Amino acid sequence: MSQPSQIPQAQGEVVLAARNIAKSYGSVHALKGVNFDIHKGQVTTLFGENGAGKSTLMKILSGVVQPSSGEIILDGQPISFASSTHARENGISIIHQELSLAPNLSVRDNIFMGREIITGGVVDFAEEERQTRALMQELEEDIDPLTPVEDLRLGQQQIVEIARALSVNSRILIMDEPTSALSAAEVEVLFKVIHDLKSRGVSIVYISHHLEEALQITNHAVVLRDGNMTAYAERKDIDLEWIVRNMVGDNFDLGNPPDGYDFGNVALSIDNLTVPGPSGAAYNAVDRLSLNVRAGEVVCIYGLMGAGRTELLECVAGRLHARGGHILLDGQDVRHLSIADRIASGLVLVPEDRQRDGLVQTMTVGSNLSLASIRTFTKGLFTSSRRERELVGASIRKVHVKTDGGDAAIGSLSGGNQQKVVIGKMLATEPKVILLDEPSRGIDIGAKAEVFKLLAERAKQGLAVIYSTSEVNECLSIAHRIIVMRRGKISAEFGSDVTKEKIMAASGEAVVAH
Amino acid sequence: MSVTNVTEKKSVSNGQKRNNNIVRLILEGRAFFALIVIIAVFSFLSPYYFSLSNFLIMASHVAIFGILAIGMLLVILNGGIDLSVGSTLGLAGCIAGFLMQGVTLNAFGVILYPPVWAVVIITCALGALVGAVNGVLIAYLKVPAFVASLGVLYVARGIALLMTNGLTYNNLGGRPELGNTGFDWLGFNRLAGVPIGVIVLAVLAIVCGIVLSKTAFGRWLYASGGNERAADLSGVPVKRVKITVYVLSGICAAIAGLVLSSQLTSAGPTAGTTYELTAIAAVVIGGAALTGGRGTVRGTMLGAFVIGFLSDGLVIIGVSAYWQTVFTGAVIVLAVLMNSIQYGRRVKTS
Amino acid sequence: MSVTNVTEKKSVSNGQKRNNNIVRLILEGRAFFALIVIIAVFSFLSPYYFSLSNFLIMASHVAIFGILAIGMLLVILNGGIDLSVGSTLGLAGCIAGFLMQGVTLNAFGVILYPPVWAVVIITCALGALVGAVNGVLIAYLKVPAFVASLGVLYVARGIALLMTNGLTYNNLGGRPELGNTGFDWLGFNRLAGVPIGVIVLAVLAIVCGIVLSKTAFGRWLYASGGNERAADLSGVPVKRVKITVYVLSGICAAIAGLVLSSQLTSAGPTAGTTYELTAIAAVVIGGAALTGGRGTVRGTMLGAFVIGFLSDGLVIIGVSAYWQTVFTGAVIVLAVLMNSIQYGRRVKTS
Amino acid sequence: AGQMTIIVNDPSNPYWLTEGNVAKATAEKLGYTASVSAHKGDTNTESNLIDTAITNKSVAIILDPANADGSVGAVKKAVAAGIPVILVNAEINQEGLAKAQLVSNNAQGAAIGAQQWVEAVGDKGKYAELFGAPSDNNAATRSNGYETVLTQYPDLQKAAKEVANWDRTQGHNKMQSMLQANPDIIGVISGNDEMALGAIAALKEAGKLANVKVGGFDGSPDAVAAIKAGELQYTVLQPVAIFSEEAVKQADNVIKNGSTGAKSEKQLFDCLLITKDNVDKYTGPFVLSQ
Ligand SMILES: Nc1ncnc2c1ncn2[C@@H]1O[C@H](COP(=O)(O)OP(=O)(O)OP(=O)(O)O)[C@@H](O)[C@H]1O
Ligand SMILES: Nc1ncnc2c1ncn2[C@@H]1O[C@H](COP(=O)(O)OP(=O)(O)OP(=O)(O)O)[C@@H](O)[C@H]1O
Ligand SMILES: O[C@@H]1[C@H](O)[C@H](O)CO[C@H]1O
Ligand SMILES: [Mg+2]
Ligand SMILES: [Mg+2]
Repeated sequence: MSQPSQIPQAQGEVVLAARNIAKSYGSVHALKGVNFDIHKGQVTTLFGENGAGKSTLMKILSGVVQPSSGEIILDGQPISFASSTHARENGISIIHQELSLAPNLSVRDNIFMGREIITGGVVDFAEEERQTRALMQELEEDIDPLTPVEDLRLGQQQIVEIARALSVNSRILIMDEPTSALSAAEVEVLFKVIHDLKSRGVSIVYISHHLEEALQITNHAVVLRDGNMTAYAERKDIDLEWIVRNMVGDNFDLGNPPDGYDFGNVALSIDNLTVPGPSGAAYNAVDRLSLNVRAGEVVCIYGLMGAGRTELLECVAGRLHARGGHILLDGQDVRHLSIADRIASGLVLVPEDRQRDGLVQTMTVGSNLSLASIRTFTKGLFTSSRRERELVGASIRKVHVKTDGGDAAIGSLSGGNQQKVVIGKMLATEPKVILLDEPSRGIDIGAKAEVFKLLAERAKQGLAVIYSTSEVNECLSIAHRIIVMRRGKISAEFGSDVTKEKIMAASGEAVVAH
Repeated sequence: MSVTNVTEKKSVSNGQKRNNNIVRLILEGRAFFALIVIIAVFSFLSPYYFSLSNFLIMASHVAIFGILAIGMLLVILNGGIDLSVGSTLGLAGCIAGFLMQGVTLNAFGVILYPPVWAVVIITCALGALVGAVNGVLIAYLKVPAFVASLGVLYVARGIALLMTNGLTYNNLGGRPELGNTGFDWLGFNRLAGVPIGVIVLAVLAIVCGIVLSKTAFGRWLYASGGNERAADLSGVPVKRVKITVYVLSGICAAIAGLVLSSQLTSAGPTAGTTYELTAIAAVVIGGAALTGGRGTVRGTMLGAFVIGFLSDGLVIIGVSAYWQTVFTGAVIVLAVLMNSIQYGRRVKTS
Repeated sequence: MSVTNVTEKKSVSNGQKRNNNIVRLILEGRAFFALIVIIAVFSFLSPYYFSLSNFLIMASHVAIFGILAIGMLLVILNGGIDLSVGSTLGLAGCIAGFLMQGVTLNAFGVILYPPVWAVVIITCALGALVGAVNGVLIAYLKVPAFVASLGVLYVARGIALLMTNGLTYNNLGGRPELGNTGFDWLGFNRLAGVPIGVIVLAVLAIVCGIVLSKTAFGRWLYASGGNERAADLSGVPVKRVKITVYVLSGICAAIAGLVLSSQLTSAGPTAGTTYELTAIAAVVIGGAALTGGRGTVRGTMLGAFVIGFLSDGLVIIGVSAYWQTVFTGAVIVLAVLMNSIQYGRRVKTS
Repeated sequence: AGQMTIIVNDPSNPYWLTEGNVAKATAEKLGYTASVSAHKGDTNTESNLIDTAITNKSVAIILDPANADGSVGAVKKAVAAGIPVILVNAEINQEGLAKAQLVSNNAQGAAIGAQQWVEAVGDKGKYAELFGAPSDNNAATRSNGYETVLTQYPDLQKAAKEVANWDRTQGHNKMQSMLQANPDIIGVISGNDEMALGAIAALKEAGKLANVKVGGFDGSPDAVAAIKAGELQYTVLQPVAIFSEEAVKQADNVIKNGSTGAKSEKQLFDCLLITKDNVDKYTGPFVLSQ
């Protein structure tokens, strides 16, 4: 692995630098001596596979984690951050990859958590609320500052995280996958904000697996691989191909929808399905929606945040109750079946929020992977640990989880690898119909290609795939058919030959020319 | 764990009022209906129940549990639990009793009779100390709250027994010639007709309510109870908050001990046995979640009054002791259940 | 809530053995050192402590708490709590006592004397029923476990008092001419020198250990305790699991009630008061997390033995009752603390 | 004729159950309405119950006090409200408050019990003692009474003494542990019957009941059954049925005539010995016909 011996002198002074940073978790060497510079008023993007060490490096730079060795230099002076508060006092703030919000508190209280505005000994709620409203306006989000965070959808929660980081007015802002749950329109807004911050001299570190998106705003690109820095370049010297090559060693293409076979019968038929909005809401989250998916077919559902995709998929999977309509699996109505029975009949969901709905944090990687298929390795009364090990081993290989093995704690995996575990768990049940709600959240391009390949293979064998995403490119490279949802209804339907612009237009998004 | 019972969560999620509609505010209180029903039923069954004097007496009974429950609420908001409050109450009473009897300093051959205000302060300091032991064990030594406070429960009770040798301190009234009278004032006197214990409870509840809803500490408490890691990352001094709540809980227990021993004009080492369960029940009936981050003082007070008004009512109408036990259990469950029914139109999640 | 104490989490995270190294396995037990220290200290202080016969007697005392603790472990793994086990124990004993005295059927003018096996089955069924009430309240009516089981605690105790009118059933030995002898066998007899209570405990512990580590139910339990929503979406029948654990906890309490009343050859309505705290303490000392998803039978058994061997040891060396209280508290905390020190090199997160 | 409030300790002990039942029956016979409630040894609960009795405008309170010192305040409160209080079974450490204190003569009872115990056990060897709840004066009174008699026999050696809080299960477990340390004891003397019955179960289990003699105190129905079965040597009957009835009668006197009619406030009722010789005279709970 060739570590660039000299970091090219780029334009813009270096405000924060990491020198020879190493970090080990027991026997895992997350970082192996990394150098990294942050330039004043510019965006530095950090690319790398899942588990490459990106988040670890950012946690070190923001004082969340202490390095095993190495040095942090702020404005030319070595410094060591005792805590994230200490780093924040030095002008560094971070948007974490995994949300770190208190669900019981309102948006306002989360944004000012730990930094309450005090006047006359008490918290100045009015002022906090005013500032929150201003932030929401800046981010063009219609979120009431007094809504409890637990009532927000994932994407909105991510907006709150972003707003919190912005509210600090720091000189250095680290964003670890800030857009993984956002749709294109919101990403545009965020980019506007980033431009604005840059012009005010704020330095930004940006991490994303949405590579094209990142290319739009970056000034410098750094690639991490296995805890080493493997490449550095300025914007003018790089393109998508460069990133992918440096990240995974090969050029990758997400490929095309699988072909060369005929679809089977209708595997899943949704008929006039209505799902109520959140309790008390006047509208329906899913509104008399009908959709048929055939065996072997891959259908993508595109939509803006709040289009109702999650409600649709959760209702089909059995988590939410429908207000009306039918859900037929192979012609059988499953509306009265429990989630477990639906899984047993071959209908499974990969949920959107992996921390809340996907993973059991107290269990190992292996137990998580095998959780939905316990019946397949139960003989009589007892589970067979041999058959379980086989199943876990196969899953780890198939979805390419980077882990010590099935016995590792789930919390020790990088974010993307945790996501792969959630996908692997549901695929291991050998389903007939799989619903995936934003499954590519946080997984790297190589892994995404692997997942697509896997889905394509299974589709050829007759699996029906329903895939919800906020990335148009993903739709184009996997789906036979693209459904666009808007306000609980299907607003358009396309074949795989559609253009990006058409999809976005149908979703109600303004098409922005890049 | 249902995600969709949003209405309820909102209503109890934190100390501030979001809705100025008084009627809704009251209706949202988890235990409110239970309390109304209890008052109505007993007023119907006994001619003595529905009277100001009885309400004041019952309120002074509630005061003990209510004061404990306020401290317990803080701990529970933090996601912890404090099983030691009953013992701390007992120990605090004994310390107060010990001080009121006069402290013999052998070295000087004198007996000191500290004035009542000094006794009150020393006793509260002792409660704070017991709380601090809990806090340090839990925040720094990472002992689970249940175990730490269970251990402290035994130790505090044992110390109270050892220092009194199982006996009870009597005649806490003090003597005028010693300048230490006034202890029984707390328990016996009334201000504008209201027993002092009730006033103490009201003051504590109001202070606690303000702290929770208006101060940074209140925010920190709700934040670290809701997501400790997030709070920590946001710069909330989570350890300090944790220790503080246990200290406050200890102080509340000490105050309850003072009020109780002045009501009884005696202090025994076994006072307060199993009161922790009642205090926890009051907090939970009042809508707080044992997982932390959710709960209000208003709810907790309602919870305490439900328990107190029920048990006194059962005695007043002359229900036998066994049936009292049965009713108490049933009402505790019903009070909470009623709330579920009230918000029954929750979307089922499975 | 620290994310990085992975080592420890692994060690207690679920029932399967991942490490065949016996030494490590033993060392990992949270309460193991505490137990060793207790045995060592008391063996040093009293010549009578370290003997097989004493260990067996102590084990038969542990049996009662241990059986309760097994049921409690299941509930706690599920993220719940069952405060009603002590009352259920008492009620179960009374039912057994009632049945052993003969059931008078007035309509037929006969007295039925059910054989012992029938008494055992009926009593266990009653325990299951009490557990099912808890389970339904908690799983379907969404009453928080603490409140539901606290309510059931009172109700079960009240029913036991009402059915016995406060009196104790005596002479549960049965009579040969009625064909219902053998009840005291449970409490009095020994198999290969081992008291039956201890054997019952061992069998339950082994069965429970196997269920937790080798069956789908065990996996479901760990999963739904760790993250109920995720478990639900993975096809785990979370409601069914929840009800089942409370039913099992009720059955364990009934079994404990049977063992206790056969040890005493009598059954009183107040038996088991406050045993729930001891059972919970055993589970927590044994390394389980009250938040659910973490804990093992092995740890729980160690926890129960720590408590039992300690309290009997204090009696054997003749420590005064007050000091016993102090020591019990201190050791409970120390036992858990020792574990923290053992795994002390955790990475700090803040 | 009004409400009479009867407050006992804990009706799940047959002793206090009888106390409450007899008092209630007597009060009702005299034309009062009566309710029995329980403080379970908690002075706070006791104080609350007194408040309730005041609220209910009770005409008299029959109270088994929770604590010799700790109950003084509660009694004062009732007296201040003008309600006569008659204490039964246990005393408070202040005279002149209650109209009467009717208790069994624990010292006398302990003495006759200890003498009978020596008769059954013999005058040399090691023995163990089970002690009641330390918060109850009776525990110490009885223990001292035993001590006074037994120390007259120099060859009797008290090998162990444990607090078992009047409770049967605790008596059982403590007995088992004491047996480990002292396998060679020949007798157990207990502060009440419940603890003695627990000890008997432990001795049975250890196969030692034939060699170890047990004596009780209270005269509870279970103890009487154990005497019949030859498992318990004797028990000291506390005339609870008698003084409960008497307490209510004196309360009635106070209400009607302003005085109890008894000579003094403290009235001791002598205890009676029950052995297998007179056990047949036990005609009802805590009643021995002369
Ligand atoms: N707390 C931990 N304990 C053990 N290993 C850890 C821990 N945190 C991270 N690691 C390991 O460190 C490595 C780097 O993880 P990191 O989270 O930095 O990856 P990442 O580049 O951010 O990946 P992703 O794109 O998936 O977010 C991974 O192998 C991961 O398993
Ligand atoms: N007609 C409507 N009027 C107002 N708000 C609506 C309407 N329809 C949907 N919403 C909002 O959108 C939410 C539906 O969100 P859902 O999570 O299903 O969308 P999604 O398409 O999955 O978005 P995401 O990409 O964020 O997951 C509702 O809870 C509500 O807040
Ligand atoms: O006198 C009574 C009885 O002995 C009872 O068994 C326990 O409490 C005492 O006060
Ligand atoms: Mg990451
Ligand atoms: Mg969605």
